[in-house]
Amino acid sequence: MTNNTASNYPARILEMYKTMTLIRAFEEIAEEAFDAGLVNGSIHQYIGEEAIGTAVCANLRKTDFILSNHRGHGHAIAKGANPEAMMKELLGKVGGTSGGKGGSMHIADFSVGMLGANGVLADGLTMGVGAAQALVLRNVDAIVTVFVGDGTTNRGPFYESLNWAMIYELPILFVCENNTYASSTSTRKVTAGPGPVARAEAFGMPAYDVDGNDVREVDEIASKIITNIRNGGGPQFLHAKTYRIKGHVSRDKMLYRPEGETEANWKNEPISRCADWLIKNGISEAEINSTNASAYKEIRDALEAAIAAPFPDGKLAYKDVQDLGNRYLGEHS
Amino acid sequence: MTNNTASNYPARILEMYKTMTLIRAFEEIAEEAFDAGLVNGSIHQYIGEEAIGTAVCANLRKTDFILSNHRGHGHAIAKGANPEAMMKELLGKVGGTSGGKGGSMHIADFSVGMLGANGVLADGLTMGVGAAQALVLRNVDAIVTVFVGDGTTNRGPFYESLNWAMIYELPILFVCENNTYASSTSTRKVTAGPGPVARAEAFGMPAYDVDGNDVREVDEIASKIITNIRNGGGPQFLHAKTYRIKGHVSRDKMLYRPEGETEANWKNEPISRCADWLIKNGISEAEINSTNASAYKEIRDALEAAIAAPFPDGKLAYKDVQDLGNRYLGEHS
Amino acid sequence: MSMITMTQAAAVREGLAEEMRRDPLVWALGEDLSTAHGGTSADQYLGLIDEFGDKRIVNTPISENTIMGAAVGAAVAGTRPVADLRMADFGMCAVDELVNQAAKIRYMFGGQARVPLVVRQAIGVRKGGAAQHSQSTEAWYIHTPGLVVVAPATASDAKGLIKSAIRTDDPVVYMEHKDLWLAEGQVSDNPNDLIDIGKASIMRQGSDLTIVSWSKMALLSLQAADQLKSEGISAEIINLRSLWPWDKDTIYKSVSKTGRLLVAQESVQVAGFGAEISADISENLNHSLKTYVRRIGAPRTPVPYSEPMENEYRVTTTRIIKKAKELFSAP
Amino acid sequence: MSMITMTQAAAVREGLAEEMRRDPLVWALGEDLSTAHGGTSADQYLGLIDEFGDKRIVNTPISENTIMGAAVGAAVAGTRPVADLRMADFGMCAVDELVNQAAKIRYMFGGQARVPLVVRQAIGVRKGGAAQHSQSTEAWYIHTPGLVVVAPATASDAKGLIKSAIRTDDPVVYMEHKDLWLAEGQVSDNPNDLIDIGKASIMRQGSDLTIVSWSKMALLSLQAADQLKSEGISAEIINLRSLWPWDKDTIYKSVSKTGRLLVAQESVQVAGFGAEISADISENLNHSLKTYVRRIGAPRTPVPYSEPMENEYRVTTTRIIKKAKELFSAP
Ligand SMILES: Cc1ncc(C[n+]2csc(CCOP(=O)(O)OP(=O)(O)O)c2C)c(N)n1
Ligand SMILES: Cc1ncc(C[n+]2csc(CCOP(=O)(O)OP(=O)(O)O)c2C)c(N)n1
Ligand SMILES: [Mg+2]
Ligand SMILES: [Mg+2]
Repeated sequence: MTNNTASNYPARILEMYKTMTLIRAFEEIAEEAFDAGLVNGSIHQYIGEEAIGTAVCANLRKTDFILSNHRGHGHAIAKGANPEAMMKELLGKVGGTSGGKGGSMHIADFSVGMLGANGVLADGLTMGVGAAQALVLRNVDAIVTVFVGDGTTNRGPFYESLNWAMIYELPILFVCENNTYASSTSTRKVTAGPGPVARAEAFGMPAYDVDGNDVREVDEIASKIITNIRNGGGPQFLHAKTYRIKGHVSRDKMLYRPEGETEANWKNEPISRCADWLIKNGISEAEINSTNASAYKEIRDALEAAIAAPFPDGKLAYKDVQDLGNRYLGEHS
Repeated sequence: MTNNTASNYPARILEMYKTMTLIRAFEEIAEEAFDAGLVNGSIHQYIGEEAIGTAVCANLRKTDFILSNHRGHGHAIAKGANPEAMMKELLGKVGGTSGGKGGSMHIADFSVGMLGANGVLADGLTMGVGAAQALVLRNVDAIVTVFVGDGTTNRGPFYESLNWAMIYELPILFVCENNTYASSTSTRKVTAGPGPVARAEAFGMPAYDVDGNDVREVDEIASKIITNIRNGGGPQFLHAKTYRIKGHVSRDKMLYRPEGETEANWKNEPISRCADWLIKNGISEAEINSTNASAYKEIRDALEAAIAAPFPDGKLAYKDVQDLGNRYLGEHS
Repeated sequence: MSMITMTQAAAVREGLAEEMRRDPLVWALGEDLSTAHGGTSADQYLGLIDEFGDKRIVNTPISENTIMGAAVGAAVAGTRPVADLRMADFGMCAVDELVNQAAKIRYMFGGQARVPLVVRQAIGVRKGGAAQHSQSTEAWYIHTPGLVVVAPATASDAKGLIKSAIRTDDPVVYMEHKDLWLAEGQVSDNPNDLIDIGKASIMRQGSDLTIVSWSKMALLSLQAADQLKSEGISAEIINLRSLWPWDKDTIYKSVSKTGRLLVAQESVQVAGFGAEISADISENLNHSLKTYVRRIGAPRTPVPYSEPMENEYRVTTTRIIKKAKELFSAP
Repeated sequence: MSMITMTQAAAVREGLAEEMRRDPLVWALGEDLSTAHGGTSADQYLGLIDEFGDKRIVNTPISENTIMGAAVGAAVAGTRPVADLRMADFGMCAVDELVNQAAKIRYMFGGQARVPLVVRQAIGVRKGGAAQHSQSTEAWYIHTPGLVVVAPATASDAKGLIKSAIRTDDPVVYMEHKDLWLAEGQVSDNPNDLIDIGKASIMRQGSDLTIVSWSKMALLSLQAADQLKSEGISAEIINLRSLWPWDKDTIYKSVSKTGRLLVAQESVQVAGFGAEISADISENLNHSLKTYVRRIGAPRTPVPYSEPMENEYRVTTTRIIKKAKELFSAP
């Protein structure tokens, strides 16, 4: 468990600061790439929510699995996926995490336990409980974490998965990222009752609220409940309150937002909050600045590399479909 | 609201006794018909659960809607569907509630607000909230009741519907009939947490437990909460504990049941409990006996009539598919 | 009456608004319907909530099963809902309610009820949409008894068909093309102009070859006809618009004339709707065919993301032309 | 090795048990799997929980989305699940997880993962099953890139195919026929006897006509062949077994020989798999055909309940015979 009085604690938080900054840089530079017409599809940014994925994954091992959703860049980076390969994926280039087959919504890196972003809401949950079941069956000492948006807690599979996790006592953590919006809809208006924590508790699942913009708070609770899961404590639920600073998707003009809301929330965003704390706790401003600079440099280089990388051969479209019946894919001549 | 000290209260309960007995007779005689090979499909019996549908529907008006599930005979009779037409439906005869097109799992009688049994679990719930929405839109002073089994509370659409009902403040009653089984599975083993009431409450929905084998208790609470719904109180949830005395389906040999369980539960079945109370409260045994006799006679006559009724013309298979494209149904020549 | 230029998204919106004005029982439900720029960037519902209020333009939670199921229940209970699942890909989350309930209720209840609803589910490859945002599933619903399936190609189709879909008592799967939401076209402003479901439109008369297609492929086929013309081939282009029922009269007539048929579809070719048309024409028009029916469609692979693969995957005008010419080489 | 008589349900059970013995990563999940006589009356899992325990024979809640989704997740995470949705009708509740996830994961993640799972979804008209318990949806999954689809007709098929389905790394939709669960047949007791997916079986050699079918219709076609024989028509009966991929080599060879093809399917004929076979044969074997390909299948109506209507609806041996004879009249 995190010991926040230990002497290396600021260093631990600085590590998380680095990850958060890397994610932020990735999202900002991906947006530039999108605006420049380099991204074939669209992107969903994680800006303002970095603390959650970062602090949760800081408590996971490489052998643990995560399942993500459409807003998956931050989860992937936090779990250790390579940002350059991710940027190549966004640009549909050779060397992309999925070889250019998937794009932003289908980033996965199985080598670090990132089992995939997902374009269909809530499917990460049902697959997540299955992955946890596989770990149990294979007797592997690892756990699964599933990230789910607040809007998605109104889809049926969310509930089925919580029930399922409980009855089979699976080693799984559900992290609900409550950024107050589902696309253009304020989730409060379409979500009955006290909210996600109460819903999880209705299945007898231990559930916790956390300030998702405070990386240290998320770290502390994640550390505690993940240890608990590893020790056989069964499924746990973490409800992290945050705010989606950017539009839902790269094309979104956010006409539905009350004026001033975004600005107000910028004041609460996790990275500067973390920087403030670090500076108060012995990390120099210079170190912060150099962290920032190297994060942005890393991602700019990644974008350069992605731009320089070749496009895959179009004929790769016929690869990796399935083993059986490959003769009959009906290739265009 | 029910006034159980009113002088006509025993008469009210006697009415319910009549309905319960009619349902029981229907289920027993339908089983005979099934065993005699007269029923083309299979049947799901409501034996032991009659008090729930009876008392709930006793508090509904003809203009109110109910939506049922696969175990729908009791709900249909309680809502006022004609048992003879139902028996004809089971036998696939002319004059059946659905003209022989549907059979046991698709009994419906729109003329009395019975919007249908259903072969797919949980679909009555999502359709139910939509029907309630239609009533609101049409400004009709009526409510919707949906019956759902305990096993079905683990399907996602159950939750979606509860959330939906709450956010649109619909005039709807959910009745969960907890007969402890889902087919051959003991639902306790696959249902996490405290159960259906806690799940409903997690959406902020008022939810009540009731002894589903006590017709008076069900009547009392149904009366209260249905009045509440009519007065704009929004959705409510009733969790009725009962027991499925028969097998899941007419073919079921119940090999999975602990010995003695059925017998023990027979002692608690609602009809004899109701008869005992009636006799203690001024209804003569003779009246009870004649009620029983006339119920069984009515259903025996219904079966006779169903046997005597002709089969529909096979070519009716091509009727009532849709309006558009009728030329191209591809009739067998 | 006059013709107005507008996008297809606006054309559907106009059609819906006209029907909502005409009939207070018509209403719409789906995710992000009530916000400007909500859900998709096409503004299919822009402003409707201001005119009709939140009881008739219903912004729903992310609950596909219930969006579809509630629409069925509301249809059975006397209203005429338009349920928007936004994309056919998400429509997969509500196949049960559509196929097991909407399609069957009238039948299995012996005609006691009707299910007058429209399900909007956009189809088609969207640039960079990849595997889960670019699927075309019309063949599934054509295969499902009880359902009507339409797929507009032009803004005029879009408006006329949504209006007819709303007015029919049958459940209609209304499949727009995501790539055409912002395509402009001429649309009648007469609220009584409908397009009959089941009636194809002949976009171009021709004598050597019939190309039957729908949705975006009808527009590509029209382009192909231009090129073919310059090469001396006169192609008749038929935009089906309605996929079930489909306009056999018009197609039989055309094929009887040309003797050659190519079906151009954007969806996966294997077991796609083109197979049905091909089989049907073989069965019913064999004597008129100068050569066997050809099909073109997507390969049997998921939709890839990266542009070169996406281009490899797509059915293009060039590929349609190439396939069309095959009908003029040895059978 | 010897042949043993058993029901198809038992044959699948044996096949599953053998694979579970061979590979500890194979497991099964679904509703009512752990109880004697659970779920259906066919006892498809009878006794397996005693041998393999409740971690490998997993009785699930009624949660179709999660049965399917968990199977996908567990397959990706290194196990080989067999998910039983019991009937294709209930499988409609899990189309999303099957089509959007299982079928695409390998592809959209660029080959990083495989999804070795089997989904059991029984098809076919069950006596009195009516609209929601008698559907055959194989055409949908054949149309879906990434999926393999098999449909056994005999007990031997049933065992050999479940074993191959479990061993392949592709997701396989395994579609038993409800009416055949209790049909008996000869089955090998050799655990190494598999049936290759993609290989059809020629049930009867013939020279005048090829009848291609699958599942229960293969058995009816065989009956039809007897009758046709007595009328002087020699029909070759091909039991496809595997619907995707289908054994084009065998069928092309047969049709090249007979020059006549009838496809007999139990599912709805419109946009059914028969349409694909018909279109494909027209495209590839047109020169060998003495007459155009015929299809027989169910009408485009939901399945009715009452016996006379059900009989009207069914594809029967008599109807197959009648259709087969059409291939010998003009043209
Ligand atoms: C099943 C399904 N329905 C709808 C969509 C379209 N969609 C994509 S993201 C989104 C909003 C998700 O909101 P939330 O769960 O709160 O996640 P957030 O985007 O806020 O991170 C919607 C409606 C989808 N991808 N899948
Ligand atoms: C979606 C779906 N899954 C599975 C089934 C098969 N099935 C029919 S009834 C039943 C059990 C239902 O249990 P419960 O909800 O408790 O109702 P009960 O039968 O006890 O009244 C099952 C699994 C079905 N009809 N629909
Ligand atoms: Mg959100
Ligand atoms: Mg039950």
